[in-house]
Amino acid sequence: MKFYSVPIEHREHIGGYTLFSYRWEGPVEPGQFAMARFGRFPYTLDPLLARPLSFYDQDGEATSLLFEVRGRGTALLDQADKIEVTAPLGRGFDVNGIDGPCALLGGGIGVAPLKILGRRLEALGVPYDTFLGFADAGTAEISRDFPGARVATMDGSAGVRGTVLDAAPPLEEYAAVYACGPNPMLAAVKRAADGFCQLSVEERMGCGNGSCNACVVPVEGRGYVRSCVEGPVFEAATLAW
Amino acid sequence: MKFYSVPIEHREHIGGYTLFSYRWEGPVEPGQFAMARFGRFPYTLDPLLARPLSFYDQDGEATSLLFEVRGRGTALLDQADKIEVTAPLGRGFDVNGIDGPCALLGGGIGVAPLKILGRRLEALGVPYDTFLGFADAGTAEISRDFPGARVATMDGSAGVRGTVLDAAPPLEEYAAVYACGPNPMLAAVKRAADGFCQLSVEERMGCGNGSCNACVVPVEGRGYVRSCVEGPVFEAATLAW
Amino acid sequence: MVVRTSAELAVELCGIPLRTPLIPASGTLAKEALGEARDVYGAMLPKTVTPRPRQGNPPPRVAETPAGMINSIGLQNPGIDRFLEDLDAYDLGVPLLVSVAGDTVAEFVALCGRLADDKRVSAIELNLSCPNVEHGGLTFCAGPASVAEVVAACRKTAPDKPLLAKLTNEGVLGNAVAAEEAGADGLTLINTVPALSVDPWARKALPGGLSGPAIKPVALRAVYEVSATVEIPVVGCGGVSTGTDVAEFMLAGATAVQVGTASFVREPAEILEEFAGYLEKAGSPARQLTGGLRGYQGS
Amino acid sequence: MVVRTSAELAVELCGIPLRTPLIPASGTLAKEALGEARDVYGAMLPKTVTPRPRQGNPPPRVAETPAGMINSIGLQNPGIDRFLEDLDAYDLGVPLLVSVAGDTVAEFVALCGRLADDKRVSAIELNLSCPNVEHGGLTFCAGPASVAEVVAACRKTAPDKPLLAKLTNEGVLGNAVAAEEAGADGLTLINTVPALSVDPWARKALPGGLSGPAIKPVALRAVYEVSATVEIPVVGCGGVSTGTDVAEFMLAGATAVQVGTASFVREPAEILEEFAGYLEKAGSPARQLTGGLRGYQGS
Ligand SMILES: Cc1cc2nc3c(=O)[nH]c(=O)nc-3n(C[C@H](O)[C@H](O)[C@H](O)COP(=O)(O)OP(=O)(O)OC[C@H]3O[C@@H](n4cnc5c(N)ncnc54)[C@H](O)[C@@H]3O)c2cc1C
Ligand SMILES: Cc1cc2nc3c(=O)[nH]c(=O)nc-3n(C[C@H](O)[C@H](O)[C@H](O)COP(=O)(O)OP(=O)(O)OC[C@H]3O[C@@H](n4cnc5c(N)ncnc54)[C@H](O)[C@@H]3O)c2cc1C
Ligand SMILES: Cc1cc2nc3c(=O)[nH]c(=O)nc-3n(C[C@H](O)[C@H](O)[C@H](O)COP(=O)(O)O)c2cc1C
Ligand SMILES: Cc1cc2nc3c(=O)[nH]c(=O)nc-3n(C[C@H](O)[C@H](O)[C@H](O)COP(=O)(O)O)c2cc1C
Ligand code: FES
Ligand code: FES
Repeated sequence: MKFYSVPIEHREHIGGYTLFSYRWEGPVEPGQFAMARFGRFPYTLDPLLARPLSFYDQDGEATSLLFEVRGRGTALLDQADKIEVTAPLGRGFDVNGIDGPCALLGGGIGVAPLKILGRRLEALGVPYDTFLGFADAGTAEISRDFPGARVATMDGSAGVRGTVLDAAPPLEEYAAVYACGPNPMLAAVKRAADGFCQLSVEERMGCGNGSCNACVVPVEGRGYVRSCVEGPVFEAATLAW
Repeated sequence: MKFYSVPIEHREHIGGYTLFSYRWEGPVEPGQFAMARFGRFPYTLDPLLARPLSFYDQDGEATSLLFEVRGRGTALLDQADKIEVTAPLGRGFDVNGIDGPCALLGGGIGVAPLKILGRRLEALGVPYDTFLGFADAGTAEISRDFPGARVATMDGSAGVRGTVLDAAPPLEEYAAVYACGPNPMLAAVKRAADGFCQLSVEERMGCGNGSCNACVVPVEGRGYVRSCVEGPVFEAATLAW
Repeated sequence: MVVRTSAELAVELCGIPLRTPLIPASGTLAKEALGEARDVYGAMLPKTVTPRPRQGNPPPRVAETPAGMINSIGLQNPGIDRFLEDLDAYDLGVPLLVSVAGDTVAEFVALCGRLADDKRVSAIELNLSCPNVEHGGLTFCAGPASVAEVVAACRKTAPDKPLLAKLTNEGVLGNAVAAEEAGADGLTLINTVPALSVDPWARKALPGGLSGPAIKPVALRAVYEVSATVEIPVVGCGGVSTGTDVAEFMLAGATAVQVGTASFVREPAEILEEFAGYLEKAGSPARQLTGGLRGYQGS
Repeated sequence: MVVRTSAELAVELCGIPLRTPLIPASGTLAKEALGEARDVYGAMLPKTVTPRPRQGNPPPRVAETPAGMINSIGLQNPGIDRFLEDLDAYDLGVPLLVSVAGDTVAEFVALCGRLADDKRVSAIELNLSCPNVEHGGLTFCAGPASVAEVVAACRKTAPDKPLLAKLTNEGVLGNAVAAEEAGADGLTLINTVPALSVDPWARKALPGGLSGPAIKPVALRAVYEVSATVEIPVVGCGGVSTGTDVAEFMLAGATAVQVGTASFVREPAEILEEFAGYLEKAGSPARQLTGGLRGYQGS
């Protein structure tokens, strides 16, 4: 896999997350991701693999990523002045032919791909509502980057108390539902939505380009399918969850 | 082994070598070394081990190391803002009871322990002459840090043409001979000196504190002896070379 | 990055000319990622194929370890029928090797039968070693007897196709000799090393095969010892990540070298470029490196 | 750095109470470096001793590999006589284990005879696995039969000393069962993994044993599979470098854990401190970790 070395131009810590950007002009589809590494091989061999991160935003000049430090991979990225990233990978959200209002649902760091998705919908003139769920007011801070978003927190310290679905009206009202977050949340969204519904799944990845068969999700009638090439965004109905 | 994290306060490239210093007050004996690592474990696992470097100088406040980039270990050290080092290790040069003039001979990066040795001899009021051998005028630049040193280069581009021994008078003139450099040079010094002669040897090290038995040199009548605890400085006569 | 291939880089493996000694390790380069394989590899080698489709193991299928990764994919593949339908997608204008695995000797034979007369296939790699798919609790390379049995049977079925036996590290010397005697034309050493990753917080473990730089010295040892013993060529595999790694495997006795895990974290073209740089400095064409160690370092 | 030992850290190995589950791996902690061992280790374990002094292999004796190192020390040691004279230097106020190796069964027996009645010695580790010293080209743990022979003979000679059999990874399950049946009280898994380092510029190679983080997943697999099969306690060894590594080995089935290579690049007290931090967060005393995996991650 080809990696590009890019200097981090801007870095900000918002609530529990890190937002950083580098100069790259795109294009990128909402929901696509990059594999990111702290340094060029073999700068670190622990971890050895790159980490998948969704594109957060792309304004034609700068590209940004938003991430949560979970383990060593993201901890090193959080310290880097320069990172190694791939070109955009995977299949993003399908916004073709959608004209009614859309619902965008994000859980925790699953907000990441919704910013650029909202930007795309605006460009297309498609109205949308954003609903974001977090553990607490701390992590919910990122919602200030989503003007008009309705927020839920599990501990009730910001917005309504409960999950992201508690902040949203019945999903049938929407022509399309787009969601990203932990698998249990995605499963709940799948149950709640009965129309066009797309979910961005998170599976552990080895390569990001279809080569290793690590990142599979079960798809109705097709067995395990690689989420890095056929996803990470899937039609909810096709997922055999 | 215990490592201390120290910020590099000053860094300079002199000829082919890197000189850097960190704040540490000593004490250190001339000829002792530290194990040095680019970052705290597991910052890099390639290389995994720390590298032995002689103490170059110690003025009671700052401690400096001088090194040549040879492979990945030293290349990483050359980039570090902060390094991990151990306390002084090994047995240095024995200057007790020496009153006549001494000869200090360094070959290439083997000049490293001679600076602090000279400082010690000056403090003791023992006169000495310094002879330094290099490949060429480039690497010989470090000799400007050894005022009065006589220099030889293999290509004749600085000082006399030849080895360090070509720059020196017969070694019998000296009460003590101290040398550091590549093994073939040390063997030549051993042959040329017939009095008190101490050599600082360089063997590949695993631990630096006697634990791994990697760094052995053959000693007359005693088989292989660990150079990290019983050396790196040995009486020339005891080495079974 | 495009490295111009040259006479310096070319090698020959079992009579097959390769324009570079690099081959993708089976199971680590997908059709979708062939773009970066162009002009880099001397041959193409897709993921192991089995008689029927396999859906593989449930995720998570990978875990990381220091300088390595563990995988437990479970040989997910579309089965030989579908594989052969799609085979043209692997045409990179270089020889195509096909890796096969069966649950029984008869299955190996059936697979070789399907490939024996396929002009698109330059050689067959017998995956005798995949530690993820168990047959009576053991793999085909659990011992010399079963290695010999499979290899001999495949040899008979595909008399004109070069056969490479791919082995694990455990028992490699005995198995290598058995494979050679049974008629293998070459050996691929090594497959992943059985290993376990433990998540101490979730208290869960992932058993699987270890690959990546961590196993390079183990693979080098296997290549060194086996190539000193057998006459057939050895393809090195395990942790190859840099141009000097390629040289190390060839010096240890390999005729060609496979790249797997490293291709997930760097561009294979970089490895080839580094290797070309090594050859230039070393003043030697690739084909002259094989077995070129001057002896042990210590002596 | 001093970690206060506590009831949380204590474990019991073959009836020997250890105040922490950490033990230095044989051959990786010298008398000269005992300072940093104080208050960290639950037992002391010096380098393997043989009947007569051994001068070991010529240098270079080590080489580095990704996340690991290769050593070829050749069991340099002063021989049992001199070793016993100096034994008091290893007194850290914790149980002392002694590692022995012979060229023949008779030598193993002679060594155990010297230790059988020595009150200073709490247990004997039989180094059946050192890949550097060859006996007819093979090591003592080349197969179950020779493992059983050595262990049974030592068992008879030192009936009252707990005996740990230290094994290599190759063939570990069969050898472990053989050692248990022959009367071993415990097992140490694993010794270094046979490997090779190649210097592509000098064209020289250093064969030896691989240790360090690179082999951790291989050692974890051995501990997991063996401890699920035998009844006697298993001491984990191989790449332990962090507090969570200690937990991983114990969860996989180890009763205690040895630290080797990592002690060259960090202070063992840090590892113990991290482990104590893990125990606190996990809300479990060390002795309750052993074998505490909840099942495979994938299932
Ligand atoms: C398509 C996709 C897009 C993603 N986008 C974002 C994003 O925009 N922002 C963000 O913060 N996170 C995102 N993630 C999750 C992110 O990749 C993980 O948080 C990250 O890999 C954790 O690495 P670590 O080294 O910090 O943690 P580790 O210590 O490696 O692991 C912590 C946890 O992360 C998961 N994990 C470990 N390795 C991998 C791997 N190779 N691939 C995926 N998950 C792994 C495991 O569940 C593990 O328990 C995305 C994941 C996917 C698949
Ligand atoms: C007591 C002592 C004092 C030293 N003092 C200095 C000094 O002041 N300045 C200086 O520049 N160099 C000094 N050296 C040499 C220095 O340690 C090596 O140059 C360095 O380890 C090379 O590491 P590398 O990763 O850059 O190169 P590598 O790529 O690892 O190796 C390049 C060469 O360095 C040698 N080497 C490799 N690993 C080790 C190791 N673990 N220990 C020792 N040598 C190794 C080998 O001969 C190898 O061929 C000293 C060595 C010793 C033993
Ligand atoms: C994700 C993954 C999938 C693999 N699948 C196969 C396979 O299908 N058949 C096979 O023979 N080897 C398979 N292997 C093993 C590799 O071909 C190779 O032998 C091993 O990974 C060591 O090489 P490396 O360290 O360069 O990866 C796989 C390895 C990985 C990492
Ligand atoms: C330098 C060195 C010397 C060793 N000497 C011995 C020895 O004398 N006896 C022995 O049983 N194991 C010896 N070993 C193996 C270790 O005890 C241990 O089994 C192995 O290194 C794996 O653990 P580690 O990865 O924590 O180092 C040695 C290992 C190293 C690195
Ligand atoms: S991450 Fe490798 S196939 Fe998807
Ligand atoms: S370097 Fe380990 S004993 Fe000297």
